[in-house]
Amino acid sequence: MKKLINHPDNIIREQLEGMQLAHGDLIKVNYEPYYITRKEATPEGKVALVSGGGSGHEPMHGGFVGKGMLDAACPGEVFTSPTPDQMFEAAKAVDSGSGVLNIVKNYTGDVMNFEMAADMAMAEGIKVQNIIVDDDIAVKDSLYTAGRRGVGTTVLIEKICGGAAEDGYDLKKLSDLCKKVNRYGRSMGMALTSCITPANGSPSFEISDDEMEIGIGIHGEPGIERDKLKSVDEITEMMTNSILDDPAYHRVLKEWDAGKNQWVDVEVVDDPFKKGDQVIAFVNSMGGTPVSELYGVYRKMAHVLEKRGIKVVRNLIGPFITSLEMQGCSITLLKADDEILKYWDAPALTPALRKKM
Amino acid sequence: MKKLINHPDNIIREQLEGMQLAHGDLIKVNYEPYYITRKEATPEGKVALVSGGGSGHEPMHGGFVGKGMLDAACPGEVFTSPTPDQMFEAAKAVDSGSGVLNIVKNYTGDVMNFEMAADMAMAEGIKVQNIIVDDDIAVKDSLYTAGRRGVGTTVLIEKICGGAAEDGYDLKKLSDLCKKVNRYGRSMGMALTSCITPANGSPSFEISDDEMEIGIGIHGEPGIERDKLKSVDEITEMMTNSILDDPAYHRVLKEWDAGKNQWVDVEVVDDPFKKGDQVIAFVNSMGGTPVSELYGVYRKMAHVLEKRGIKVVRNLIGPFITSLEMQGCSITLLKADDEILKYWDAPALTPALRKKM
Amino acid sequence: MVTKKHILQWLENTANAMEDNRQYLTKLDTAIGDADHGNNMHRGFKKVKEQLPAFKGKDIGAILKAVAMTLISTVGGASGPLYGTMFMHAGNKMAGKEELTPKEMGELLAAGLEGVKMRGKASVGEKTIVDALEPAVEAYNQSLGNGSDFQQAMNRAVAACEKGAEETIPMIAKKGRASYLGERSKGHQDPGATSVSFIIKSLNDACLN
Amino acid sequence: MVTKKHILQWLENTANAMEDNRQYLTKLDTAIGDADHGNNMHRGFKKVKEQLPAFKGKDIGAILKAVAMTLISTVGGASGPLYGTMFMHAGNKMAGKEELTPKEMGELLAAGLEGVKMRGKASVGEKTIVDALEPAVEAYNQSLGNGSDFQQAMNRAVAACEKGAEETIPMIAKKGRASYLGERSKGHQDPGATSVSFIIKSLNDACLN
Ligand SMILES: Nc1ncnc2c1ncn2[C@@H]1O[C@H](COP(=O)(O)OP(=O)(O)O)[C@@H](O)[C@H]1O
Ligand SMILES: Nc1ncnc2c1ncn2[C@@H]1O[C@H](COP(=O)(O)OP(=O)(O)O)[C@@H](O)[C@H]1O
Ligand SMILES: [Mg+2]
Ligand SMILES: [Mg+2]
Ligand SMILES: [Mg+2]
Ligand SMILES: [Mg+2]
Repeated sequence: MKKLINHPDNIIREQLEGMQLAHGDLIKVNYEPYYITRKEATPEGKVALVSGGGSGHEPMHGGFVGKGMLDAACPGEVFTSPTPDQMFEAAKAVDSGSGVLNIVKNYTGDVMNFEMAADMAMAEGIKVQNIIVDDDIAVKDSLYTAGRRGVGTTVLIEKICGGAAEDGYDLKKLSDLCKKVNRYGRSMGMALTSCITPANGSPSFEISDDEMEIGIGIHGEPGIERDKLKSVDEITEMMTNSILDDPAYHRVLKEWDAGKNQWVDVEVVDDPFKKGDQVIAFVNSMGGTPVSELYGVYRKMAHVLEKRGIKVVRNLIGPFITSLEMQGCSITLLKADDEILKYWDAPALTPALRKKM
Repeated sequence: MKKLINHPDNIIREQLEGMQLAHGDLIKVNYEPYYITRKEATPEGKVALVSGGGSGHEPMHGGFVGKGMLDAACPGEVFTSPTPDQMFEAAKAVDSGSGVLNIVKNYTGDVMNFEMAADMAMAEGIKVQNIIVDDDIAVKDSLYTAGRRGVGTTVLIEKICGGAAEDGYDLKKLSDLCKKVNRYGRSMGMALTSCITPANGSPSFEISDDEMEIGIGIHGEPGIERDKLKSVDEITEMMTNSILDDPAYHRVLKEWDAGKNQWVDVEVVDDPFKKGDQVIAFVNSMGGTPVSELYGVYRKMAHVLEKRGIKVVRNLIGPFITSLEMQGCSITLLKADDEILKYWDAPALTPALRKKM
Repeated sequence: MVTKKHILQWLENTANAMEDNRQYLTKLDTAIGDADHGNNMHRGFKKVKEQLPAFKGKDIGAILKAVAMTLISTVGGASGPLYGTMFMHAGNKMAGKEELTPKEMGELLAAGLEGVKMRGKASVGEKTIVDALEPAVEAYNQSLGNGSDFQQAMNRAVAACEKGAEETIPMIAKKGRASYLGERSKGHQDPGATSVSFIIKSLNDACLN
Repeated sequence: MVTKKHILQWLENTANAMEDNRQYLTKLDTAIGDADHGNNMHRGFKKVKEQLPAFKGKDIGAILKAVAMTLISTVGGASGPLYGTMFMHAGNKMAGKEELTPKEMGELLAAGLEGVKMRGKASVGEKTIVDALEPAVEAYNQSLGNGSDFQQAMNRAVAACEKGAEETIPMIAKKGRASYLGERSKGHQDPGATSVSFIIKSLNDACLN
């Protein structure tokens, strides 16, 4: 294992210390338990946006704490959901009285931990809503699985909902926007290499020099299928078409019903993309793939989208939701309406993403 | 070789096409010969800032073309200096009559090609100055070598001089600032893995699982020494101290003497860092190292600097001057005075770096 | 009778088992998950073990609830809330007790199982903790109902648990991270089903003394 | 007499040599440089070869200058300007000539060497192109001065050039990218010194026909 680390047991703490030292003008790190908040307290009247997840996906989420994006982020151990006490303490730290929106990627662990945290926060009188992101089309059905994973759309949601929260959206309106962005966003990823978690020191999966893994998540888990390594054009065409051809996706998501005062199951349907749609296109590096190669992906993706009558109106290119040092990429397409574009374009100033500030 | 590419012969062209498609709101790519300019013409009265170098270091330089940074960038083949005709055409495209400042990294090829290009441009009546960046302290002496390589300071120079050019600096004043920033900046790099150039398909150097390469450049060339892999604390302490302990550096650099109308050799001396200095600290990924690990480096670097009485007043952290997918990092420290800070903080809007816009 | 000493010994045994099998559990999770289950369980129970001396003054219910809190705040992932809720429900059921009859032990186990199912919504056959825990609880209570003594019932529970864990091998996962793999999840033993078998085995070992 | 046909053949031979030795030159550059010298030379001379038909109407000086322009605009790196200037100076010197006497060939070579040295400021012993090219030029002109014929002089030039290239092996590089390696540059043959030996060898082969 080749990494710039000290002992694997200390990396979360040390990297957080590094973030604090580097970005003390923007963020504040709490160490017991771990969470990152903005340096300044949440302004009165503003809903607080909180997210969290396993470490190893940096800059997500800690790098997105700051004006126009998150109010707090909770980092777990590498690839392991953070714990409810982190989320609960973070919620207490950033709630201004207007409530907390938890952005939760759809992994069994994340969902359960955030649910427990929401219960704890609500018991203390904090208004909370948990919104689940499940955009990874590599996972085909929801009936026989834990459902689609939350991947690239998460980054876009954090930017867009961050902008709307800044603009005074209340918890209900912000939750609705968050759910809409999730419904409008779809992703697919692939890997050329496996990552190595520091605690294990060996690759999470074996892959030979002429192979690639398709439909990979962001936790070094094996993908949906193994294939011979192809050209970037073939890979990109396959991923882009898979996203565009993905049919309506039905599933049941849990959310808090403030009226009924209980968790309820809500059936949610994503409509497929259609000709004439405008999209935000996000080409993401899994960590070890340099940005030069992402432009190769972007090029082919743009050609396919053009041919399919889909118009890219904004984009994001770079390593934003990663899997340690894994080589590979993901594509996220987000159907963009005026509300989404307005808040995508809104100012933001965070360690990893900056706009108009 | 595992890369997201089509045929190695086409990657420069295809990646440039991707950049054009992705950032058409900011830049314009010229294909014959290759150069990237801002979308809008250089305003009258503004000195044009041009840089260039081998490809494979993305986002440098193409990602730094835009408001507040470069007016044009010339990409060569992977790890190979671009050619004079590219630089000459780029100069013609962006000169507004106020002259062109070429930012040249100190490699034999880059220096010679930019010199030929300057001669060509001057023959057409364009005012030109070439400023050499040579900040890599891994190269110890200048008498018996081609001198120090241009590495991390280049990125900082492009930001700072870009800000000053925007603010109306004339060619002479801008050249002086550029030379100052180069004198004030020092870098050192290391690698955990070798990169693979697409044309070759095999690692540029062999390195075993328990080794690291110290004093690496950005072209996959072997470093100054091979060592057993150490902890991030040990590596960072060694690199930071090496930069701080580096004595005054004397060398002779070529520049154009507009009065004498010829190239002249100028002796240049960098003073070493001293207690009380304020610095911009830049922790850079070689491409394959994820940002999480850079925070581990930043942490230790900050501790060492604090102990040595050096104050970090600004920082930059991420993959900005890379070596394809190489794992490793570099540290650049730049002594910062008011002029440097003013233009570091100035607005910029480029594909890879954004500030206040 | 199962005393507090037995319960504390159970927890210590479990911590040791998780330490010994850290790599094994992680290897199982590498095949069909994200390669952290052994690390997660080890992290949680190491913390529990550190806190054992502080548990001495508490009743069994309180001990189990304290374990739950520790697991919830140190394990994370899917297993943190699942095992946290398991111990929480077991602790709630055993509130105030200083020792347990064999029947009460059956209630403890059943409450734990119910906690896991409440939290994770899994049923038998979905390649999860439930596939090992449910047979264990059923075997224990059935055996006791059929007139077996505590020791026999515990042995049956351990055997059923281990068998349940093994029987996850051919299953296609329908819950948790392994479910993303679909058909590819076949042929691998479930990490969580395996770790719960260590927990049940540790309980048996503790009560044998 | 060396005719235009010989010169065109020289360029074609050189292009073929660079194609055949692309990997070898790159391997040399991997050891002490950035692993591109073979690719650079191949890219440049491949382009030259493509343009050969268009060169037919030009005089020798014009051909060499056209080669220079092609190399300058396609090779890049250090070798682009160096070889570009070599051919540029040689071409300037041979302006207007349709064929060359052995003495004029000596002037061509000397002008080329002078171009490389003007551009790169290297002297013998610094592990560069100059270490092979300078002995070759000297051997040729000395041999001719001593009364040898063209063929003998060319043979001496080739031998001196190849020897010069080999003699770079123990040298510590003082110019170019290899100089960063200091002591570590010892023990490897210089890529540029090697590629120039292919150029001189190609010239000899062309003139033999
Ligand atoms: N819904 C569920 N109900 C019961 N057990 C589950 C459920 N989801 C996952 N598990 C168990 O959790 C185990 C994985 O735990 P762990 O690796 O620690 O968490 P994560 O999947 O978050 O990395 C699986 O092997 C499985 O037994
Ligand atoms: N100053 C110089 N004078 C003469 N030859 C040089 C000089 N610097 C470098 N060279 C030659 O250039 C060769 C390297 O060329 P190449 O690999 O194409 O360029 P780069 O070093 O830019 O990658 C070296 O092997 C050396 O022979
Ligand atoms: Mg996990
Ligand atoms: Mg080169
Ligand atoms: Mg796991
Ligand atoms: Mg080279």
